[in-house]
Amino acid sequence: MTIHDNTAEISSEGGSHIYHPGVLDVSHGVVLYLDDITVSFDGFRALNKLSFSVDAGELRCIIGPNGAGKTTMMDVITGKTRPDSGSAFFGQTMDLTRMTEPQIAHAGIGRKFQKPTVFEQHSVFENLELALKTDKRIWHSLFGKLSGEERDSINEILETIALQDKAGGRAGLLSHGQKQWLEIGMLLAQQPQLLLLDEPVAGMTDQETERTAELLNLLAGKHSIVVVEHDMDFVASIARKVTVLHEGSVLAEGDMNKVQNDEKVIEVYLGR
Amino acid sequence: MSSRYQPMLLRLMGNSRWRGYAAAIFFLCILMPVLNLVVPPGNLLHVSDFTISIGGKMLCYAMVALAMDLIWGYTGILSLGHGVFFAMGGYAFGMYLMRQIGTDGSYHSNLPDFMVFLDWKAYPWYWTGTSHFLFALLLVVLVPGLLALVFGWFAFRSRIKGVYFSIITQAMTYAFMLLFFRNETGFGGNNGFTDFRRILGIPIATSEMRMTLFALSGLTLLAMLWMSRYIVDSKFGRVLTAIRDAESRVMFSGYNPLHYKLAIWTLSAMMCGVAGALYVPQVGIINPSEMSTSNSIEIAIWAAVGGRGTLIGPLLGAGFVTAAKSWFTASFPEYWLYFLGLLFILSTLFLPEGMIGLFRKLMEKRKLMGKSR
Amino acid sequence: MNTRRTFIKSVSALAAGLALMTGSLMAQAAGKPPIKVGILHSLSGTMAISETALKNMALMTIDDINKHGGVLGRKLEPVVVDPASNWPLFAEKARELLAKDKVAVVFGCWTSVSRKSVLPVFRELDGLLFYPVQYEGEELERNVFYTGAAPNQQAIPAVEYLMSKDGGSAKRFVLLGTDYVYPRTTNKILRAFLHSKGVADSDIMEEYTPFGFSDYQTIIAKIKKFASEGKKTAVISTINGDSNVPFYKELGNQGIKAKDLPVVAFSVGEEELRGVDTKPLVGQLAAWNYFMTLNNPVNKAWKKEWAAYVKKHNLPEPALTNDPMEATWVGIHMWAQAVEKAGTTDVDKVIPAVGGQKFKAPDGFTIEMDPKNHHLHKPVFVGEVRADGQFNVVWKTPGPIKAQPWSPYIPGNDKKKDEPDPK
Amino acid sequence: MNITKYIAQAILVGLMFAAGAAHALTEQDMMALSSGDNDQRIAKLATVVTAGDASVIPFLNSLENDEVKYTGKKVYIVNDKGTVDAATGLAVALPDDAQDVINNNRMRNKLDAAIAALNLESTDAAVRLQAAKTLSQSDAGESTLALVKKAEKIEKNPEVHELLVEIRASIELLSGDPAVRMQSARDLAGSTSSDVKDLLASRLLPGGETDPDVRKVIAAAMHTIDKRLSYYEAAGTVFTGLSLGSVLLLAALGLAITYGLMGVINMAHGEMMMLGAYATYVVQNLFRHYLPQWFDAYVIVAIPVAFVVTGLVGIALERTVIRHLYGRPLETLLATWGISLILMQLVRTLFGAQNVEVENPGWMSGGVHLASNLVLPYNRITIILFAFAVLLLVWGLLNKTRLGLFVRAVTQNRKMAGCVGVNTARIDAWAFGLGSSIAGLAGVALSQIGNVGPDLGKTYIVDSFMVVVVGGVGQLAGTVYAGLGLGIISKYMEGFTGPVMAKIIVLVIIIIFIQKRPQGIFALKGRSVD
Repeated sequence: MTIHDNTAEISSEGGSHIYHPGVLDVSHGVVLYLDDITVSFDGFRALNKLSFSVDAGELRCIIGPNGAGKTTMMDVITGKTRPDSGSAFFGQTMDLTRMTEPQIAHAGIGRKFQKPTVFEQHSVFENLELALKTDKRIWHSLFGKLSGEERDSINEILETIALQDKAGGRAGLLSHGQKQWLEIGMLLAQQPQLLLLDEPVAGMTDQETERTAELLNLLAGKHSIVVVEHDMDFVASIARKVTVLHEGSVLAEGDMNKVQNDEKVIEVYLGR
Repeated sequence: MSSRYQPMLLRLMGNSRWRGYAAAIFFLCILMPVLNLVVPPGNLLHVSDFTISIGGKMLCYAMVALAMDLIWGYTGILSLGHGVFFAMGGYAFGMYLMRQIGTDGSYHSNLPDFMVFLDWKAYPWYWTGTSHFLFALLLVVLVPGLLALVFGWFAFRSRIKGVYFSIITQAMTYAFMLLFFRNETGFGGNNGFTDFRRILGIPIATSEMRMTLFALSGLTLLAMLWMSRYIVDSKFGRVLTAIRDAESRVMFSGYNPLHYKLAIWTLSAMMCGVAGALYVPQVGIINPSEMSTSNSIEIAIWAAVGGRGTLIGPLLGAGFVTAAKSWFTASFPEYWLYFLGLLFILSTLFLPEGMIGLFRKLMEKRKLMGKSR
Repeated sequence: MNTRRTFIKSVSALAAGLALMTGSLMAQAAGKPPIKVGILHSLSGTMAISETALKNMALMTIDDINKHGGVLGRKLEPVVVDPASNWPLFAEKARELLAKDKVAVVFGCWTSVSRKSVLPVFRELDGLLFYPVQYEGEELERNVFYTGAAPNQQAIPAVEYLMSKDGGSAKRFVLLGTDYVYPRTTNKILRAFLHSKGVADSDIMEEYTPFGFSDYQTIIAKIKKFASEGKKTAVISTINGDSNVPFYKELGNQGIKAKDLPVVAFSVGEEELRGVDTKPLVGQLAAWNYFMTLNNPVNKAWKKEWAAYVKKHNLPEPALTNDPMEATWVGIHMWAQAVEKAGTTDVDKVIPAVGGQKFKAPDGFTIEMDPKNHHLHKPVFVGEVRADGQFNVVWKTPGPIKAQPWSPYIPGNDKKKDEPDPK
Repeated sequence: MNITKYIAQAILVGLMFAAGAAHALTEQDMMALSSGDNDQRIAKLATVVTAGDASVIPFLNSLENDEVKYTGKKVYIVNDKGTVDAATGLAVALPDDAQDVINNNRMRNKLDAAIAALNLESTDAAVRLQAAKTLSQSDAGESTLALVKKAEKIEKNPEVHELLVEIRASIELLSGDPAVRMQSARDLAGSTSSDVKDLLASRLLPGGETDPDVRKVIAAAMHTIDKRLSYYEAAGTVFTGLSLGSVLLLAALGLAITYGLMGVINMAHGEMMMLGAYATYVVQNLFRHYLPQWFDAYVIVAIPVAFVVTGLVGIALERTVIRHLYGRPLETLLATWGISLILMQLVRTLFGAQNVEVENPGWMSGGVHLASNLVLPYNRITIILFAFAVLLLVWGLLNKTRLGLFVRAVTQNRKMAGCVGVNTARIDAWAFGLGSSIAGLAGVALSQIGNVGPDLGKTYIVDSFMVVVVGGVGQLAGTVYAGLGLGIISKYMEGFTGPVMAKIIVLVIIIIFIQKRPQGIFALKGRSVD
């Protein structure tokens, strides 16, 4: 009951001491914990008692046929969709089902959309600046100045995503792959504990895909990463552990080999 | 006129545009009064009272256009309720002006005439304190600001955006118009407020007062412009544009769009309030037709015609449309609505970036031509 | 400084000289320069419905005066502007007429709010306005002449008629109006008047509807209920323009006839009934200072002139005349007479000359501008609507009556002077 | 053929009466009825009625119809058939100095009552019924009592008889005999007429009934009637709500297609209705000029005309302007606003700024008389039915035709629809045209209850958007519930708060409702695509 009251407070203004944004308790080694989540739309169950967890520092791939509930799961984690039942915890303490999107983002979950969404009218640098982990309240935005440190970390990210040359150019003019990287860069700038990537290589050239795989491998370990992807080669090239979703719940889980040889998985997904 | 301003306009596109812009308004505020008050009528350079009063009106419209641009051009929220905020500011200051009439009204009562004919014996509670100039000024920003804050909080919290938002702001506008048309509401019903006599005890119907108000409007516009420029150039402004272009990304970046939208929405409403307050003493009347839905839509077209997402564009748009209206209603009254209608259609179809965009394109063309030569 | 001033002076002198020269040249070419006259009526927007006709009538009157030699040997030149039913624009256009076009007089405005919004401009620039529409009174401005009726020249006689035996001996009244200043003030005056006749507040129902209101079902049900309390009931309607049609249509469809529940209207005239299916209205009443059906030679001649004008200028037919048009016609003529009398168009000299002017009006009387209170003495007629949209006059005052802009039925007005405050 | 027969009969009867008139009324009588002081005319009329001679009816009818003129000595009847001398029935020329007889409402009331009383003896039951109705609604007066009593005794038709009892009792309520008054009050308790209630109430006022026992009975009778009337009143509120609701529904149905399905923010929707109303006007005028005998049918013809005209305008607009703006809703809003301004001005140019006259056809004037305080006007009933017919049409078009299938396909997934061979551009045009056509139909309906003028559309645009939004965008059923619901709520509120506050309150309720349920009554829950 007390928890309830506190969470109510947090949703009105992100300032409770227990759930202070950014203070992530991963003492049990689990960064994301979904339990018994159900979401239905007009009778259709998009998620059906879904339970699974991600460990700190893990790179997890999620696969599944269309309509398996991948995007809905992402929506639940980022607070865009509220589950009908079940719980979702970020670390030990943060109840995602009771937080707003900005609070969740602030707490350290970054999300990349299926379609690359960057701020097209802004420069690449500004995109990263906007994403940078800092005080994101109005007052600071109005009167705050970019510190040297922050500038350095932006430049660092620019290097990581290989867009140093484009820093001053409008993001809208980037190629599709570059936009995807910029978006990943923006996630990095948020310094998230957990990165959610929705089809990061969709529409990329082979070369770009390769480069993205490299990038993710580089990031794994520093961050916990969840990747939703269709491209099996890509998944194979990065995945340590794969979760297969089907009809809103987990069908199988394990390393790539195990999953690929799973009878059920072959039947519903790979077998087709 | 236009030929004289053409080079300046072009210059405004360049780096020094801000200084040039500020200078132009400042110049206008000083020069016009001088030309009006010092130069005798009949002289070629004399600026007539009539021109001044139209000019003052345009300056107020320009403020509204600027406010609309902040919320629509930069944040992507099309409000069809800015007419209400404008009128609210006007009414707030109008209450003070009504109080200043004192006992000079038709009934020589210290109540406004419309309250006398409603048989009211005293001012209703919401008129409390309106006889104080400073309090009235406070109301001018607070009333529209508060209305915007409450309305915006509910709307933005429920994630109402895009066209939905526009439509419910229109519903709000309509409701307020009906409310203010009612005589029992206590704001003079259809007639609204008029027949003002004084501000701060000084008679209002004099050239000097008109000039003062004109200059004040110019300076206020300048201040608003400066403020808007600061906002737009700050990170706050970049967040606004980001909200316009990809709101969910902004959210997932850890910003709370609700707060940002609410802030700019409220500020925009307050700017309208100030514009309304300056407008009322200059035109001499405020009544509920200022709240009609078509007025609010016309405000949007000022911004669209001038160029959304630029600061100078809306000012040009407001000036252009108002001037065109003045000219048409005098020369070809039947064709005004055709013109306005076409303006709506053509500017949305062919001028997505408005007049400013057109100027830019012309400039680029000229540059290219220059290079090729 | 000095040199500059002299420079400006000499420049302006030169300019003035030039202007004089060109002016005199023109005068030689076309007689004396014309006198500019402003016409300030909405030609677009909601009020265009009523005001366009007044603009046309003003133009015809000016034509008429010019045909008879103009004023002071000069022609009148109309300057028509369109304030587009927009009240702030009325003030702006009034300023334009007075300051820019320098007109000698303005004929215009319809709604009270438009008049109120131009008042400060006329006061400031010392202009002259002739206002041709019946209105709520409670106003007396040095710069305005009111050629329409004050409440005692329209509303009160009409109610007296309703209370008479022929009018149906009404004992209970519904005051129904559009929510703006004219109905509000008129009803306030009527309520006080009814009190003075011993009608209690419980026998008066007051209702207002917004502009353009069109769904009268509920209100008529309410009126019906109010009317079934044992006393003969009448409706006094100050419903404005547009809303009248749905109101009367609903009355008709509900089976309410004029003889059961008479409605007397102050804003329904010939022009308003154009475009109306008049069948459901037959027998309903209106009170005016002029009806087109008035049978007298002046009216006949005037109607003929208007019909010819309508034909010539291709205006909507049939050519109808109504009360405000008559007031416009009378007003412009009276101004012209006053200018002749004063020998100048100078406002300060014309104002005293207007008072006491007499004119043979189409209402069948030689009516007079009150020497003091800027209002016309007018006869009052009550008419019943006929199936053809015209009115049968069923009652009239013996002669013109003097206007009481400050209604004696409003407390405090007894102390008011019956003339405007001097400048 | 029947009509000509009737006319012939009428003329024949008219002639007979005209001949008889000379015997029933002397020239002096006619003069006394036509000219002079109204009090004297009414007194004369009373004596004529008391005499009870039905042969005076034609002359009274002529008086009532303003056909009578008089000079110093003679009385004339002037109508389409020419001028006759009223006393002799012979055709004569009308002298120049002939004056109109002017009947005011009081006089007309008495004339109606007199004619009705005399008609009670008619052999035609329909005439007697009409007469009884008229008499019950007018101020019958002592002079008719004898006729009424006589008729009451011999009347067999129960409906007429009931009315006659009421009329007789109404007159006798003023009788000198308390017992008679008591009996009439009892007789009147069965009435459902507010006129009777009015009469009873008047007897309870000071100067009315003095006998305490009779007062008691009158009060009880009044109470009974009042109670009965209050039920009808409640029914009336529901009906007016339904009527407003059906208007809102009609106004919103077209928008449910253009906005709800296609996502076009059509601010010119109101102007489409306006065009529909003007189309009705034009059709009406054509009928008046060319087919006056079929005038009553003009509305029926106006329906397809308006449908086609507005549909074509809609298609033209879609092709020229709107198709460039798909996916840019805010721009669409502005552009269509521009269109609306142009259409309004265009109508002003073509038809003038004034409102135009649209007359209800005969069958839409008047109403069903359920009780004296519950009359359901035919035009409102027709519009309620029409609204549901249009609803059925839209539903059918969308769900039962290929066009509907395509429209739904295109609006749900434009690309996919294009891929499977649907000509999306054409479907867009058709769909927009259909939405406009429906608006045009709404215009036909609106022309029958309100003003037809260039501003007609502007009064409905906010309302129609509210209905669609509250109902849930893309939800036909939602639109129906929202339209009818808002109508009934508005009318219910109006009873307490007056029309303006009712409207404001409804708008505020809507705004709050949208905050709570941004997707409307019938929210389509689903994975929203950002």
